Amino acid sequence: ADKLKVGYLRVMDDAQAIVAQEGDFYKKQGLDTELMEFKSGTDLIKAIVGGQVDVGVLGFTNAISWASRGADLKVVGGAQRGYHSLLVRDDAGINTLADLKGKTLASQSQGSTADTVLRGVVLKGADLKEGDVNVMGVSPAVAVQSLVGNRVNAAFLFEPYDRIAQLVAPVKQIYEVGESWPFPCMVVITSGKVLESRKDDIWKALDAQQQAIELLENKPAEASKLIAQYFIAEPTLKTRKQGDLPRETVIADAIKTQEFTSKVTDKDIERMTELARIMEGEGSLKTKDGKPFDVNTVLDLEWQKARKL
Amino acid sequence: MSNGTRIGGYKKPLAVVLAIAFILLVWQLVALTLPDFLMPGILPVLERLSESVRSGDFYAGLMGSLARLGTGYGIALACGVAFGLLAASLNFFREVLRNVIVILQSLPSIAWVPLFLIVWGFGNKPMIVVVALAAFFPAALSVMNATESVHKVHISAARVMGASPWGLVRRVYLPAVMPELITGAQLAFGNAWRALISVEMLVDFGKGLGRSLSFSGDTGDMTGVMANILVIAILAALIDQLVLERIKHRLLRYQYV
Amino acid sequence: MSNGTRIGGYKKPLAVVLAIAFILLVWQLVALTLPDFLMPGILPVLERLSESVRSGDFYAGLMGSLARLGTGYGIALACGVAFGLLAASLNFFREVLRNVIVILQSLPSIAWVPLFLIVWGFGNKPMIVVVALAAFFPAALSVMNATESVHKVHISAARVMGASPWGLVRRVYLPAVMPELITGAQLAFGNAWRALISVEMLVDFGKGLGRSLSFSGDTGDMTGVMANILVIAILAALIDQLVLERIKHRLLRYQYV
Amino acid sequence: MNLSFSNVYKQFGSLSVVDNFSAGFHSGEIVALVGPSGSGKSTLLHMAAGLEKTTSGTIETDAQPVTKPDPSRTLVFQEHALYPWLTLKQNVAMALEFQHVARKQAYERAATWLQRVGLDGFENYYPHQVSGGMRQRAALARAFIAEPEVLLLDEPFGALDALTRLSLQDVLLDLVEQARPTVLLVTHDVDEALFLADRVMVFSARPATVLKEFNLSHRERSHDLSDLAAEKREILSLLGIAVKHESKSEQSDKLAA
Amino acid sequence: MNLSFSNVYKQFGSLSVVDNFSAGFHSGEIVALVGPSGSGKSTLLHMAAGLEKTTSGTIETDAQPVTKPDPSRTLVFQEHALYPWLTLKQNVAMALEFQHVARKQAYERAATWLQRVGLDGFENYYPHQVSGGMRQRAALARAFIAEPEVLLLDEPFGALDALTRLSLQDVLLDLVEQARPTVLLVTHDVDEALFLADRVMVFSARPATVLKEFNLSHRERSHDLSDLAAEKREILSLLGIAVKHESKSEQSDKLAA
Ligand SMILES: Nc1ncnc2c1ncn2[C@@H]1O[C@H](COP(=O)(O)OP(=O)(O)OP(=O)(O)O)[C@@H](O)[C@H]1O
Ligand SMILES: Nc1ncnc2c1ncn2[C@@H]1O[C@H](COP(=O)(O)OP(=O)(O)OP(=O)(O)O)[C@@H](O)[C@H]1O
Ligand SMILES: [Mg+2]
Ligand SMILES: [Mg+2]
Repeated sequence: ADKLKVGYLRVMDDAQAIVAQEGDFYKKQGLDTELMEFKSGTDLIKAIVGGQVDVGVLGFTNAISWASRGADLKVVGGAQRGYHSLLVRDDAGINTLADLKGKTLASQSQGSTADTVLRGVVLKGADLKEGDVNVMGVSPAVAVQSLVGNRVNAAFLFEPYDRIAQLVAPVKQIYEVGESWPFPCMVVITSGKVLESRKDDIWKALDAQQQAIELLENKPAEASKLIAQYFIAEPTLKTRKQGDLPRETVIADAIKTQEFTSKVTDKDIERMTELARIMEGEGSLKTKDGKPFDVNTVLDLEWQKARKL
Repeated sequence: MSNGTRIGGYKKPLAVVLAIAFILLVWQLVALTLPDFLMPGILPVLERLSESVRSGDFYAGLMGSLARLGTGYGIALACGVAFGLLAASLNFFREVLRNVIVILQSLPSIAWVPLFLIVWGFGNKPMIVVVALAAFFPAALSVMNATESVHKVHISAARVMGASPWGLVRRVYLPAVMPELITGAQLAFGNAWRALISVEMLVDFGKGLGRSLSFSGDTGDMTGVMANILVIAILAALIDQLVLERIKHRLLRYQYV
Repeated sequence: MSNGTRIGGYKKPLAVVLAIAFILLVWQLVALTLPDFLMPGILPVLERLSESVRSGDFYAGLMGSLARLGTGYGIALACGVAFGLLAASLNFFREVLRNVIVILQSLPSIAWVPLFLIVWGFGNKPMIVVVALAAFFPAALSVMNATESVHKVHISAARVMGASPWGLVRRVYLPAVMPELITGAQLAFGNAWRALISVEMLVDFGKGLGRSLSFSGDTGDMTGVMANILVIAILAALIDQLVLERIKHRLLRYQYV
Repeated sequence: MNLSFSNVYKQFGSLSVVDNFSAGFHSGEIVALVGPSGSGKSTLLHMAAGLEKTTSGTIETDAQPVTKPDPSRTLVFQEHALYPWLTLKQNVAMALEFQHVARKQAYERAATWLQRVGLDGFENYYPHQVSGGMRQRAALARAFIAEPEVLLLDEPFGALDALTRLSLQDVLLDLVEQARPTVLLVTHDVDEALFLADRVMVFSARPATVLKEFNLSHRERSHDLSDLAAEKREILSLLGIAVKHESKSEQSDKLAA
Repeated sequence: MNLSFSNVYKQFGSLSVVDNFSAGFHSGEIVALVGPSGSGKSTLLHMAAGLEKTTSGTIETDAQPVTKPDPSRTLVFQEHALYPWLTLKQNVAMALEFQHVARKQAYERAATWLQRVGLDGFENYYPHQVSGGMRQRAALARAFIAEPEVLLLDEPFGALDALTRLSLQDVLLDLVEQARPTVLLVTHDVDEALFLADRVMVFSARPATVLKEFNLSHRERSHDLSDLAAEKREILSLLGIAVKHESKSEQSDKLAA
């Protein structure tokens, strides 16, 4: 059979895709897969639209902003619930979200799911307006670097970078979006064309990822061994207070904080619709007829129905 | 003594207009063969443009880009001219400096971005430095080369007529290097503009035309992509033709009569 | 009749060597004043380079970049020369085409990236097209301009001597346009190289020097950033000086005696 | 070969350059054409060479109408028309190669001719490596080597210093004696015309008409022109110059006109 | 003003250009310097102007050593030395402006002088808009306007056609009659030397030494040179030209040497 090209981002949210590859879960399903890394969801979605990648695990805002322009995309499963924390430097004098006014904050590139949530939910919730906070879009690694080098006052981060930052930089967490506004951050996306022609393969991939999720949820230490080198290049991490920690330990801890799930619930769909309204407000989502975007048009949840999740 | 088939007079503006019409035609034809979300036609793009001009978003991006361009280009021109004139007074070391510039110039200015981001962190500063760097090299090189190519007989003639050193600089050196200086400044502008758009596309900070372009691309908004491309192309052409060419015609009047 | 202070003979290579030494010296001095993670010195960077050369990573990136460059540049040169010669046979429409090129050229080639990515999706194709586009414009323009500036008296002289049309093309037109063609090809190479690195930094696909540079930047790996910058600078200089300059000296021998 | 003009008119656009010119020229004869700058002398030669069409009237060689250039009618151009990318020998040989003479033989004959015009030792120099006078000599060799039956010389000795000029005049006389071509010689130098020509035609200002023709074929050729003092005075006065020292104001008036 | 050379030697590197030249020149006198190309005539004038230092020996004006250029000693350059960015009037006026004459007055006097050399109506043309001969006239006006006491003319009439040449010679004679400067005139044209000069100095090939001096101050000036036929013949033979028709082989030998 044809190779199935799976796109992923080097973040904990995509751990299921990586574990399924490293733990040979795809292979056990009889799939010949190739894992392709992307720097951001905005890049990965282009590859799915262009047909260079068959299926990817990424933020769902990418899917709806492209679908609203006419691209044929389908969300076929869930992956992870949003866990994004706001870290501030100890010396920045920030204790609440409102204190961010006039400060510099590292986020992800504009248009990404994290950035949309940051602007549309987090900052808005604290009554901060566009321009109140100096937001810059960088890669998570650079965000950590910037915190260490005191080039930003705060960063909006997710695992494992959130954990790494707390270990290596003088920072504290003042907010965690998963606690106050849980949302289906990462989903499995494919194009309508692929779903039509290779439905079996996609479902097999979803099955494999489901197994990977079980491993992540139940045996984080084992899963950590499979994926730790993806996030920390050196075998140990030099921390500020705990000396050198093995990377597996750091990653296992990070896995534990995550909530992986392959089911998209009705509550999730509500959140998605809410996010779609936020994006329409921002202008990054626009339907041709100007009507509100219906998220159901990109959902294809047959797999989870068939598997009775 | 050329082939003599160059076009003059009223035909020149006509050719420009036809060229624009040709480009728009090709665009519209491509748009007709591709689905809308891959390539919108001219009308929706113009609508989008007028909409964003009305909404004010447009100005924020425009002003951000022009501020960076102005600062970077201004610094580069001033430093370039000063550097070039200073180097003219050196002898062998000038040749070394010229080679330093030639070597550094072979590096695409965008390649400096990761370095500057790490050294200065995110913000306007590394972007402006990249723009300035892109413009500095051609400006400095052109002044350096121009001071060398002043005709010896022009200097001798002024000396025979009793010119003072300052009179020599003001009335011979300066007008003599002017053509190359202006060419250098135009070249520098092209480089600065390219560097600006690239760095704005690469660095996700502040408002700017490049950033707005890459954002449109990231969200699959082809109408936005085409609108931004249009603005970038028109702006470059306007600045070059209306501002730089005017200054050139004014300063080098004698070449155009 | 220049000022006569240009440097010749053995002093030219000396100036290049001193220029390189000067750059390395400045780098090392900056490295000494900044912390290691902001700016490594020369030695760790060279170590990193030799390490990556040994590990083979280096070749994958190098080959990826060179393949894109070669394909894009090759296509651009071939199309540019053909287009330029074809345009030479047109009359007024040539002026229109020239303006089309001038307008499109004012757009930074990187600005096409979002468009091409959407139209062709991720992959080598949009990158190669951007590189080719960046090189096509100067190549085509130089050939177009060159065919126009062939001296009329050179053509008349050949006709008086009884030249056949093909003899005229081969023995007069071709050698006459050669200098501008080569200048255009060198300009095109510079553009192609810049576009390649930018597009590789911007588009996260495949292996390449630009991607490796931006990856180093994203992961805060300054040693990697400097190593990549070094490779990019050296490679551009090598290709330009060793390959293109050689071809130029061979084809334009008569200008150098 | 006899060359004849019958009622030749020539206009460039609305500018009338030659006005009803009729004349016959015969084998072995040197006819000098003198006249003010811009009067249309070069245009006459270009028409005879077949490079320009007449507006009306015909030009014939031995009763064959001239319609296009032919190696039997060779023109030495007023401007420098050597190919910069060829050595002097290759330049001269080109006249033969265009007529399908084998390269080796062409080179040998070219070397012989370069020797005759005093350029032995400079065969492998490029035009830019030799002086203007030497280039002019090579251009003459290129014309002579094709053994033309009609030789059209447009100020061939203009760029030469007195010594070289005299020696090349002798080369020309020698050639005419041996091969007996029909020679039309445009010159500004009345002494030269008087020394070389069998007939001198004095042209008016544009449009060119013949003011007077002088037949000198009876006299013994000599640089001592005292026998021709009357003719010289008349030619100069036809050209608008009074021989005696005139009052300044009249002079300036004439120049300003 | 008297100009005197005492035992002047000049070397460029190891190239000896002037060899023990001593001579005195007096107010109101025109001395023609003739000699082969490259013999060092221009170098002599440049030294007299103060633009070049002597290697040994002294040059004095009225017992004052010449060390630097001064408007009282004006040089008209062999090459075109007008400033392309100034109109003819501005060019001529510049000679006065460098001596702090007010602009308005300088322009008025410049216009008068342009009229004297037959350029009225062309005051506001740029050099590239007028013919070579007209440029040469403007250069002469620029020299004459400063009312120099020593006038150094380096082939001032070389680029002119016969008509203009004769008329400008008259302008020069007129100027000398009125202002009585000391005139050194380098020329290739023996007839011109014989017509204009009070004395003719014939130089050898490099290094320049005086072969012979002819004093003509007794004769009435006339274009009819039949009285000076003997002198002409001698000068030409000193310059290496036999007047009578020589055999070709000897000629070529001489040229090739
Ligand atoms: N191709 C052309 N198109 C238009 N006008 C031309 C062309 N060639 C020559 N002329 C015009 O024809 C006139 C005569 O030119 P031509 O070169 O024959 O003069 P000439 O007698 O050779 O002058 P000179 O002695 O200065 O060489 C000039 O006014 C020139 O501008
Ligand atoms: N600045 C210089 N440096 C080195 N050599 C020079 C310089 N100026 C002149 N020469 C050399 O000195 C010699 C004499 O030059 P000069 O210009 O005085 O000759 P000339 O008699 O004026 O010749 P022409 O009649 O061709 O103008 C030439 O061989 C020239 O190459
Ligand atoms: Mg002519
Ligand atoms: Mg000279």
